Amino acid sequence: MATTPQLLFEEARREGRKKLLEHEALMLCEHYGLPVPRYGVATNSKEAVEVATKIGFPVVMKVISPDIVHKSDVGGVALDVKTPDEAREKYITITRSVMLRAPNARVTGILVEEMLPRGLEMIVGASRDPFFGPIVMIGVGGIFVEVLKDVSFRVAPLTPPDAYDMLRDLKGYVLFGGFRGMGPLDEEAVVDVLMKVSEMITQLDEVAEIDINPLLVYERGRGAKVADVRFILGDTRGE
Amino acid sequence: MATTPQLLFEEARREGRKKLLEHEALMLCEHYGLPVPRYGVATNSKEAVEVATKIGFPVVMKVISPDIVHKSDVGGVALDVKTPDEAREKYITITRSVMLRAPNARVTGILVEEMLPRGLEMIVGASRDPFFGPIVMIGVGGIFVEVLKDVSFRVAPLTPPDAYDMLRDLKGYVLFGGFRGMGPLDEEAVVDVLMKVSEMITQLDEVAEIDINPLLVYERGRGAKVADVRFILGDTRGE
Amino acid sequence: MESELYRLFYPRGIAIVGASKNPSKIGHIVLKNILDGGYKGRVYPVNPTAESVLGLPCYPSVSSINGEVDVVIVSVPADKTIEVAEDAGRAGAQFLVVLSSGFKEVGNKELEERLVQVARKNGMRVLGPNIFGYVYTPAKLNASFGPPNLLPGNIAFITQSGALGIALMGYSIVEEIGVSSVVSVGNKADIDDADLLSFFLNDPNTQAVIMYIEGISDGRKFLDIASEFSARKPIITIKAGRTEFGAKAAASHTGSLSSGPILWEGVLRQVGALQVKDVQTAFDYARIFERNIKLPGPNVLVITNGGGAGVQATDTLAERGIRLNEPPKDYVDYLRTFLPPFASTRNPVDITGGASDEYYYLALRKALEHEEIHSILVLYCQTMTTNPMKTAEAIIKAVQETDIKKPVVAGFVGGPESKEAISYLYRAGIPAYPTPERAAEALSAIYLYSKRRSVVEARLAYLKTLYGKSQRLVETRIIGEK
Amino acid sequence: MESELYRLFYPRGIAIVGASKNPSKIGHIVLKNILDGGYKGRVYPVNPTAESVLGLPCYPSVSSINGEVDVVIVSVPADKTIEVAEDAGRAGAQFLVVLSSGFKEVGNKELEERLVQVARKNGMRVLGPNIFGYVYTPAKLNASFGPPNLLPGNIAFITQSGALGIALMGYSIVEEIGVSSVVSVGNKADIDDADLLSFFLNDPNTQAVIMYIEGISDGRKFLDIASEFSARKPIITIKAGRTEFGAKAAASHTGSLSSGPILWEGVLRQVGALQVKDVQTAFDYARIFERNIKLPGPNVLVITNGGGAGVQATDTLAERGIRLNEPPKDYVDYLRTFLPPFASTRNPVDITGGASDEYYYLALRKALEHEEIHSILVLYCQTMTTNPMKTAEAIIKAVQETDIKKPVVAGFVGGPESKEAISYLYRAGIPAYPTPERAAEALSAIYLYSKRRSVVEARLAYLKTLYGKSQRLVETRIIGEK
Repeated sequence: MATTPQLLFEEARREGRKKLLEHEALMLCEHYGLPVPRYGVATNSKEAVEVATKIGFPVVMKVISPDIVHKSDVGGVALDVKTPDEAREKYITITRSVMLRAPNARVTGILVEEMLPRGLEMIVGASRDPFFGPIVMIGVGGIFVEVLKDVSFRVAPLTPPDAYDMLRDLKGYVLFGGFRGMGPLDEEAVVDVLMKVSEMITQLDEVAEIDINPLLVYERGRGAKVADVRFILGDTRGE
Repeated sequence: MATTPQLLFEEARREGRKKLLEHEALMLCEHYGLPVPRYGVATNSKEAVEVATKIGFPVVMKVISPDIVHKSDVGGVALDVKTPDEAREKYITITRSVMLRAPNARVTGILVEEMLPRGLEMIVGASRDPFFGPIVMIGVGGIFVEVLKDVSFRVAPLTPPDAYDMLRDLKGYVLFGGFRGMGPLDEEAVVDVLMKVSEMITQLDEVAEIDINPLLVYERGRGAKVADVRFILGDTRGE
Repeated sequence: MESELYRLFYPRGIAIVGASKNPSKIGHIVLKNILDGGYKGRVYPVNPTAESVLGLPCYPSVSSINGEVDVVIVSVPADKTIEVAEDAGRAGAQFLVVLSSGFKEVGNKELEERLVQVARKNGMRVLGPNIFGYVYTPAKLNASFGPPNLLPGNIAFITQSGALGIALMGYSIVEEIGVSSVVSVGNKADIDDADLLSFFLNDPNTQAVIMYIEGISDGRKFLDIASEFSARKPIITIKAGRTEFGAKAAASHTGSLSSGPILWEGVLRQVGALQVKDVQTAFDYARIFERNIKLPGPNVLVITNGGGAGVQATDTLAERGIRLNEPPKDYVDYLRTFLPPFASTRNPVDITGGASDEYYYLALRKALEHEEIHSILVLYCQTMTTNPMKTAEAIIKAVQETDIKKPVVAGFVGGPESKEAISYLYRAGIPAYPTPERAAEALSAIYLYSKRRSVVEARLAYLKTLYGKSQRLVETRIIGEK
Repeated sequence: MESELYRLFYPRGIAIVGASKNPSKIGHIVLKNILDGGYKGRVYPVNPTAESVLGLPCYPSVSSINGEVDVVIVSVPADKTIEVAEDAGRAGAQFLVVLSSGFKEVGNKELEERLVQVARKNGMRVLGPNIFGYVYTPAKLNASFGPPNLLPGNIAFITQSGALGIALMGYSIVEEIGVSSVVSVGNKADIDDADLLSFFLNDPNTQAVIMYIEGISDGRKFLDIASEFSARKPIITIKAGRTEFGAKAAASHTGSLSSGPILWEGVLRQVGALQVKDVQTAFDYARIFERNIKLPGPNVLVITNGGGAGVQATDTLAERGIRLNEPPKDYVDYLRTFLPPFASTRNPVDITGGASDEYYYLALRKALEHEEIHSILVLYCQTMTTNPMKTAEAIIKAVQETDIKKPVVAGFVGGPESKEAISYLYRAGIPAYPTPERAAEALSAIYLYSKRRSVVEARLAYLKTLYGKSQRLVETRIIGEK
């Protein structure tokens, strides 16, 4: 599945999509060196078993479709898939359920992903401000963002000192010292993600918004993982 | 098991305990009208099944012992016990495990409790200040208390306006408007708990500290439940 | 019923033990302040070695005075105070005001306890020790070694800090804050904050109290009286040691323990007091409470001649939970009859940089008369084509003509002329400040107090039904209580 | 290399178009301010209908002036400005300073764009329109209709707000803040904050900048220059619309959109600027940055004669992340040689209420000399037995004798005498404030700036290795950019 960011954008444009599909988003992230879970796309149950086996169990399986927003609502998601048999079975269950409940949706395949261990959930985003241009945002998921509006912005391109500073700006940064049995968290990994998101929003004119939610952050030395990511495309050339 | 607070305190003193045992703590709470889970004490596996059946499944089972601080570490806890058979089995498992891993611990019996549905976790406490006397504290569990030190104190005896005000004083109070799929929470139930805790710390000279952690708060009209409570006794008459 | 402390503030006669001829001695300064202040009662210097001080004949002891002595000011070394107390007791004095230091603050707890014992046995109450005295302007009484020229007014200031307290007396002169009383409580061996609040609660000359608190010995007594007080008049508190570190510094300074900052925050809320972080804000709040302002409705209107000042005020109010609503439609229509078309009639109303005094007058007057506008923040930026004093006059005219008791607060930004206009407004009874943010914050204090008061009123009502009208809160045993 | 704006601040000749005989007209006030200020260059009133104004002969047009005109001040109705621009262009002027309003701020965007076009075509830059002018004290130039008697100093003040800006000029006089420059930027049709920062960055007469910002059109240009600026001199910002509500009020006031408050907070941190909430704090910070203070080490020592003042300072510092450590042992030993035994030698050092000037001198001098003490907060509470002016002298003596450049900040609480002592300290180069909290907060600003600066320096260093030394940050396309 060799491709370039531009090919991905063109395909989306051709299909009239304002968003990248999940596996495309993961590819784009990989291209920029962001830490993503191991993944693959299956278009039949045999492939699902192969991909899952290659990744290693347990895995997560999700339907890929430009037309389905809430995948769980149509039975399009299976978590904690533990065996090859289960992978085969779930492929069929998901496909049937989606056909039944969203008969008109285009389905590209089933995304099979490594199931990630738990970590601190963060939110990393990027967008474009009419006055400052590309900007990058970070926050700690849950209460911090949702209730305390504890987010921190900087203008891209970021430098590492900016990235450290914006992370330390957060009230929720205290959690990096260690929380609920976890040791100190991997700050460097988060800074690395911020730098790469900054690079993407700076270089990719086609991207209007990037939304990593959640970014799972692990103990120091164990990195961070992009658990879910969305790219919203904009018409940046036209205006 | 009819008793009075004073009898409980006397027994603890006789046994040289600074804490009430779990079932004693629950009895004391019941005595003051605090909402506690349904519970009972079993001293053999048959009783365990009877009590559990009376409460209704699923239940939680915990060893009662003045000598065991971390019950889970000695295999003294069983969660989500679903059937009479499982209750019988767990009674035996727990008893054996405790005998093996804490052979010198006194064991009063096994506490069988209703398994509570999830709710917003709050912390309610009471203690005695050298200048202000009995005081009552409230906070929202997790990040709010642990990271943001978001707690609110008042001097007992509280009045309902004090209780409302101290609750609304919290940053975490915004969660009462509804959070993560829950509707508005039952503020009245929390105020009622605060009033009763205030009454206890005011009336019971023998009690140095009360610590309800967590208090589970449900949607409006569905009340709150004391999921866990500790009473620390002090020598208040002596000084 | 007369307050227990009545004769402390309205003494018929005062003796100053330790009155000295040496102008740098405390016993001299206090006597001079009493004499210069215009106090109408009798004044008796006590000094066995001098014949007269400051033109008054000296007495060898309090008991040798032939006349009623209600208050005895004590400015002798600590170890001589017991003797003075016994003598004053014999003379029938009611109050010992012990300026002397060398008691609990340096570890000499027994002496302090003995002093109180002797005093109480002789029917006397003790203010201090370790204080700079007290002032009560309605009686023209300045029995302190602070500055002599305090402005009379209706703010009472109770301070546990000596040097800072005395310095703030001076600062009040600069800031033109009028006081009814300043009381240095020092070690609070006997008379404490609660006793003083009891007096000021029923004192018609006091509208609000500022308290500088380091610690309190009887928390529950404070809780009861402060709650009652807040239900009628505002308490503005500076609690020393708001942070863990400050609390440590306070402990090392006073040598006395105190409950933690978070508990104190709760206590101050429970009694309905306003907690401020700094002395400037305490005085800014005091100025706003000099007049007994009715609880207003929620709608604040901001009138400004500068958009920037309006935005700053909006930010300050918003941070304190006050959101500006759009002005009523008929008010806007009225403004439109005289304001230039580029003026903004949103809230803040921007009557434009060239706004004449007349615009201020018209906009404010109508706002005062309008039922749906409950309080008004008037901001003025001094420009070369307008006159601060004339603008102040326009504001005063609108307020006086309508005679409607809504809170009106002014913020006048500018040079020395604006400063004068602020004093002028202030003397006309309109609180005024030199920046938009301070004016906005002061206005917000009225809303904050109104909110606190309604909680404390509900609290008191509940307690009354529970324990009966005349009774104080239930007595509760305290661990560690003696 | 000479700054592009050099001749705006050092003009050889100035023409005032719209100079008027009428003393209430802006065209009159500006001319008068220029003449009274002592500006050494040539001044040319332009008014086709008058023969002379304020004793100077009038010219019918700029182009009719026989002499070098670098700056043309424009005070004519908006629709006449194009004509003036063309004429000024013909005369070879470099800058149009357009006081006139009636442009974008009232929706007249085309006229504003055309004005800039005409100016740029003729090689001129435009300041304004819709401004009150500008001041540059090193050239004794007051080309504004603000107050005439600004104190010269080294703070530059850039303001997007007209009325508030002009009023703050007056306030700076009351607060005794000396300015190098005040620039009203108004609609920022051409010259913007970034251009001005470029000038002040290399201006030896400017130590720090205060900016009142409502919005900015070219965010990235601001980002680049402000970062560079902060690496050398502090920027103190008041961002109008810190709250959602304030931002709404600001938008309704300026008619211009702006990015959200949280983004702005991030941007200001990214460029190393200090964001303050109110004008008083902006001026308090400015005072502290008047001297180019070296980045100090972490250890703050507080010296006080009042425990209460010390506690208030400790709380204020702690809230700003500054924790007081115990003083070095040998310093304590030294203090013990002269302080009374009941003095506290913890931090804050309490040299007691009766502290003589000598105690202040000795304690401060040794602290200045001590390697492990990096900055000193000196607090003084005015009492009747000490003298503020003498204490101020003791402080100045210690600072001058040691000639060690550590930050020393004073807080003097008291009456009019303390106020005088504050001015005295200030004129001797020691920042001083009337309350312990303001003094402590100002001191904390030095630490905050030091922290911000180190981030911004690291940021710039990274960018330099990335893009080459001479180059500005990478150009990036902005959605919606013209």
